[in-house]
Amino acid sequence: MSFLTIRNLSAELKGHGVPLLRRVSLQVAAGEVRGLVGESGAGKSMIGKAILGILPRAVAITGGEILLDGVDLLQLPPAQRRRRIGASAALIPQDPLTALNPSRRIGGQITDRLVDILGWQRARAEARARELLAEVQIAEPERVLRSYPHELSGGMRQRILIASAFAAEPRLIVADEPTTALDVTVQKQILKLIQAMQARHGTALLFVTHDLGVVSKVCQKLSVLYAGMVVEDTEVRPFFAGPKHAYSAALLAATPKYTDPAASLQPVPEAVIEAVRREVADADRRAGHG
Amino acid sequence: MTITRRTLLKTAAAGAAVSALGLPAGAQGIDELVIAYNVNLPSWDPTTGPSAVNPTIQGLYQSVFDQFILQQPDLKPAPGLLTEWGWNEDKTKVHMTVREGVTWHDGSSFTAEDVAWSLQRAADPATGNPIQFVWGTLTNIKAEGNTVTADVAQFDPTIFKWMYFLTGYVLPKEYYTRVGAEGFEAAPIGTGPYMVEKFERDAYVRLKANANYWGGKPDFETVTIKFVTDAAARVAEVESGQSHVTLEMPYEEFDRLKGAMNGYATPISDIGMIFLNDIDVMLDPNVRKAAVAAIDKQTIIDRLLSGYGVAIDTLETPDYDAYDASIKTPYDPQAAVAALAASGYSIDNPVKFKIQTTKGFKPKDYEMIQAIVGLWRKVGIEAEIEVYEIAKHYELRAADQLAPAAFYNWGNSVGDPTTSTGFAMFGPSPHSVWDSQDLIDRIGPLWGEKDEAKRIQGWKDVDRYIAENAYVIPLLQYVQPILAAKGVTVTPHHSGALLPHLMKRA
Amino acid sequence: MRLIRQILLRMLTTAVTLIGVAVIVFVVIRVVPGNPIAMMLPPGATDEDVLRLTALYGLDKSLPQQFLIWAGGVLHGDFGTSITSRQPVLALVLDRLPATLELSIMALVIAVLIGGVVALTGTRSRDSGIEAAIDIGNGIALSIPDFLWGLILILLFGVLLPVFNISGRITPSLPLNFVTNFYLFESILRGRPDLWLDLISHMFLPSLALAIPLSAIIGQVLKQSLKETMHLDYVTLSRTKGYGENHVILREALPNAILPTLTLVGVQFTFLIGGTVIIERLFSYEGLGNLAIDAVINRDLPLIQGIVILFAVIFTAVNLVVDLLYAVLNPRLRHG
Amino acid sequence: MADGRGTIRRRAGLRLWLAGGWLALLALAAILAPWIAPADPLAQDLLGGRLPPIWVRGADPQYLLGTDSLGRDVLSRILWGARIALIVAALAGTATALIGATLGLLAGFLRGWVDLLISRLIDIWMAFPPVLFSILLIAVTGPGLGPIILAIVVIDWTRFARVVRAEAMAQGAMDYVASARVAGRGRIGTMLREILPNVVPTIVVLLTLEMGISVIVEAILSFVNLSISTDQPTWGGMIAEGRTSIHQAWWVLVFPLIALFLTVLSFSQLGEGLKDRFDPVLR
Repeated sequence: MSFLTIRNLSAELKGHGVPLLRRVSLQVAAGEVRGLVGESGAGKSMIGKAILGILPRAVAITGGEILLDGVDLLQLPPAQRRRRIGASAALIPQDPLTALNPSRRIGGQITDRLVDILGWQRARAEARARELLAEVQIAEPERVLRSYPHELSGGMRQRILIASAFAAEPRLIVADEPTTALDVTVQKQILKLIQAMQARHGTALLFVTHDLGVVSKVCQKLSVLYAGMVVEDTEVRPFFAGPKHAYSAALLAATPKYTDPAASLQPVPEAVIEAVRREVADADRRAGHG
Repeated sequence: MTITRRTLLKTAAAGAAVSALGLPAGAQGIDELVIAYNVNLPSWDPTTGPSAVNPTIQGLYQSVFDQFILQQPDLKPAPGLLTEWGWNEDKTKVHMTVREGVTWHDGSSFTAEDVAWSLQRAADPATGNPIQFVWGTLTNIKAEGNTVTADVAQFDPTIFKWMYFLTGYVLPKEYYTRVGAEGFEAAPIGTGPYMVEKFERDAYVRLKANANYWGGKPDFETVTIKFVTDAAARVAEVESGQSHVTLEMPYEEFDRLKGAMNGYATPISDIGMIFLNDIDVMLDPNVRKAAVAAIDKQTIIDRLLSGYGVAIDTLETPDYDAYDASIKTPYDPQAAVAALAASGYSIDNPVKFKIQTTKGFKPKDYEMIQAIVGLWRKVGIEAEIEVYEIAKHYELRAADQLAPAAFYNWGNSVGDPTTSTGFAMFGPSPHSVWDSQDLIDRIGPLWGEKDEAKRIQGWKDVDRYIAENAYVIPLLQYVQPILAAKGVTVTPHHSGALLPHLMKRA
Repeated sequence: MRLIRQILLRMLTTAVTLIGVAVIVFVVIRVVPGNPIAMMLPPGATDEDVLRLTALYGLDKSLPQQFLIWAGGVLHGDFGTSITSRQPVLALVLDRLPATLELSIMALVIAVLIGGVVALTGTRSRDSGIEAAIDIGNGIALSIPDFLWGLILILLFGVLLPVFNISGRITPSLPLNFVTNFYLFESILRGRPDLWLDLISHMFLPSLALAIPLSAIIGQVLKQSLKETMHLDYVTLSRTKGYGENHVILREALPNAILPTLTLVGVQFTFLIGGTVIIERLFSYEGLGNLAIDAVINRDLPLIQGIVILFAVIFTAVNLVVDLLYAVLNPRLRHG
Repeated sequence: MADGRGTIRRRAGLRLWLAGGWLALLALAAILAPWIAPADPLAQDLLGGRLPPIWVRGADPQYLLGTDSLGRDVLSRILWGARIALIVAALAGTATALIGATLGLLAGFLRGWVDLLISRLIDIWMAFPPVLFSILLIAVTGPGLGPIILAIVVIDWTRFARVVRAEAMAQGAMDYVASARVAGRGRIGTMLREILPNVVPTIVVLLTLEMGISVIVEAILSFVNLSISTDQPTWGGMIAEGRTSIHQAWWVLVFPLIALFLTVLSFSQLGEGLKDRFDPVLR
């Protein structure tokens, strides 16, 4: 039984009826890493936000279920949903430079969830924080806990955010393009760190990215998204051997290979775009959308 | 003090009571009278500085200090600290008898020496007494026993009148010389009906009744005079019961509240007038006469001032010494049009000049000038209004650069013609605006005229001459509105001074 | 080292500002028509009286001479003597300053409270009818000048339902043996709630009139700053931790949104002190403003000079305090 | 991808529309005053003083909003008063904007001693208590339309200068400015072509707010009896005059107060609306 199960999740812009998610379904089992791939604007981070309940105010979920550990979050009253997410899920944000509160010390930003939401004793929470900072290979955890975000580098802050995400031993973590905002040298280390932490803690990880290269190294399964609709849902290895869907193949072709960076990149051909658009329109009609 | 919950509740309740009590108890059982006064008191020395010549402040001084001579509510003199005074036969000497058994507020006894010293101090240029030129006419001032004598260096028929007018106050010689000006300012003492208990500048002064005042102990034991410069705020004070007595509120508000309270409306020694300057179009008598004839003073008083005002045709009011009821400048628009036509002006080709006025300095000053300009427009006079501050008016007048017409109010609480028509119309005086020689020749001899009857008749003739040639436009004698709570009766003073010791419990 | 250099620079700029203000005021009020001497001329005074009085008040000397004399005096604490009240200006002005300061502080506190509540409610239910109502409310509060609010309050609470006192600063009959002129603070220190309540009853309406327009400004700016902060990532991250909207606004967004509003409050405070002139006149509250208007009407030149200089000193002092507060509150600068 | 801004713009539109509507109506009234005003604003009828508005008993149909104590028609005086209000708002507002923005731009962009000089000037100017300084100023110049505008400009230019200076500094730090400099454009050229366009939105917003403030300052000055001296009716003057007979003739004060309030409210809402329109940050 997978920890996270999403069935036919649909969402649209309030008042405008513009569909953002079209009947998205996917699962993430405990200890499994699923990639969520698509061009920017395809709605992949929208799914992550839907799960964690941080959708923008102008977006409304119009159908479907989000089952966390068997309980559909959408049926819960807001307060209960908040607490359940807070206790069992976590987010690794994209940009470490803006994801930490500039006027609060680092320590508090890691322990606050443990104490306020999970009801831990302060001492135990602080010990946990020190332990996690060590785990994410941060030297002098004592000084870092007392310092402010602006005193630390981008890479260091992302490590802290990862530590903060794993602090409550969440059963699910949503990583929303955690390395995009970092410079290349640091990206590799952070990816390895996330992989190691996930393996060690056996957390279900939903990895949102536009970089198929990252998916090949980190994920076991992946879903390919176009205009809010899942066009392919498969294992990683067979996908890289031969993607079934034309759009996925075009996407793969447009991705630079680490092995051969000089290879010329072919943009996604127009014909493929047309085909997948038609497919989306058919699916909408079938589902009763005009 | 540890604030426990109980004490907090108790004090909160007490506090609420106090703030409610802060409102003076109902009019009936008033033991502490509260007056909302309309001007601030800048200084306690009634003999120097701008406040010494400001008529509205004299009421405060007269509560604490006595003048040489007492002025009764009807402006007439009566024995005060001086029981008897006069010149000798050939008016070369003056003698004064000093009242005995009077004490200063600090208990020390009041003697003729205090009177002599006060006169010497007023005559001394160094003290900065603005009326030094009058007091300077007395020299070789000496006190013997309970009389004071002095030589008349230069005869001034009004010298004794100044003794119940501006700066005519007796100050404590021994105390003043001991504490000095600043000490006196901090703790002033006089012989008057009330003693200063506490003074908070621009806020309030608390007065305590002077038990052994020679004129009898005043009715109210303590009096608090709050300085409330805004008229609407003063009205709110008496209406909400936070003050018992107030003055100088808009006449409409006076009419509204006089039913529920005791309302007094008394003509006072303050007149509204328009100075005419002997420049440009004003040199043409037709223009001046038309300007005077076109003003319907009674309608302006009735409509703008709710009827509170006495129309006047000369600078003398009915209760002044040189008042002559027979001098008339009636409202006659046709005559005005005719006079203007004689000089080639008409409604289509109006005479143009500028008229200056203050705004908000006297009741409805600006509206009155607007009304007059409106009336003038109907006969062919186009006057452009320029508003200026009272400070600028004094400067322009001192430099004789006023516009052809300028509104001003003229106080004269002694009612003598010299301090009204005299100083206003006599060329050489820095205060006059009309400087034509014919008027100077007529007024000149009156300054030193020793025969009182002849002097008064002389001033009456000057007033008639001025009216015939329209050298000035007298408008009205102001009426002072006073409102008092039901439990207080007030005896208004015609000088406009609001005197707490004239207030009795109803 | 950097800190000391910064302080020295700050002292220099303050000195320049104060001298600049002194010179400008000195010239402006000497150019003002209506010299005080003319005001003292009673009927019948002659020309040499004018000369005598002018010399007595030292107004006969040339402008630069007068300034040097005045500046010389200031160096050892003598700001000249007021013409109307013949008291030393410094004593007069310092005697009245506490009243205006207390009124301004009370107005600021009320404004910050109202502004804060308005901003937080506006943010809590942003993009809704409530926020639109708040915007209109702020617009109304801003578009009516404080003296008109004063009028309305006098009519409402002074006359119709006499709950508050409408003039003066304290009921004269209350025994008052205070050392300083800071009645409000001293009555708290001395544990005199009766006096304290009476003072509040007198000061509430004028400070409310001053506070209403100010609270609109603070409310609008703080709401804008809060709304912008609400979009930042660390706020969204905090929501994923399970915190409710109220907690997120108060603990995460507010501390960061306050900073930009702080400088505004500092500047508004100086305008507030300068702006009490009319309200003090309306409520006959014996502060610096009331004194200032009388000084101008009576052309009391030394007193005007003293008051304006004092305002300049307060202005620079408040700016200094605001900058220090900004550095202390803003962690980035604290460890700069 | 359409996003949330649509909804916000619609509500802001309503506010903008209403504010703009009132101001347009006002401008129309001001321009057409001589023709549409039922009576000459200065014509007095001393016997016809304090007539109530049309719907109150004892009203005179000729005077829709009643008359003041001198018998002048309140409605006509409000229409003519609109003229003064808009002149004060336009002239004082623009003059303040021009002076303040130019100095702010110079200080913010040129930096160096220019900035030092202008910043000191701003500090000195802000150290003056605004209301007191304007009273002193008008005492020097004497009341009148020109002096009032001068007083407003003298008090408020620092507000513009401070904001524009900060904005110019922020824009100056942006890379697009550096690239413009690299492209060989002179300092002044850069300032005018690169910085100014981005600072203009702030200036426009501040300008509308300043217009509202100018109308309020005129009302404050007439409360202290320093406003325009001629017979020309101004709202502030009418409010000050109406104060004394508030209980007998409330309409003399209330109607100009409503006109003043709606005008200032419209200016502030216009300013807010423009700020939303120009402000890209608001998501």
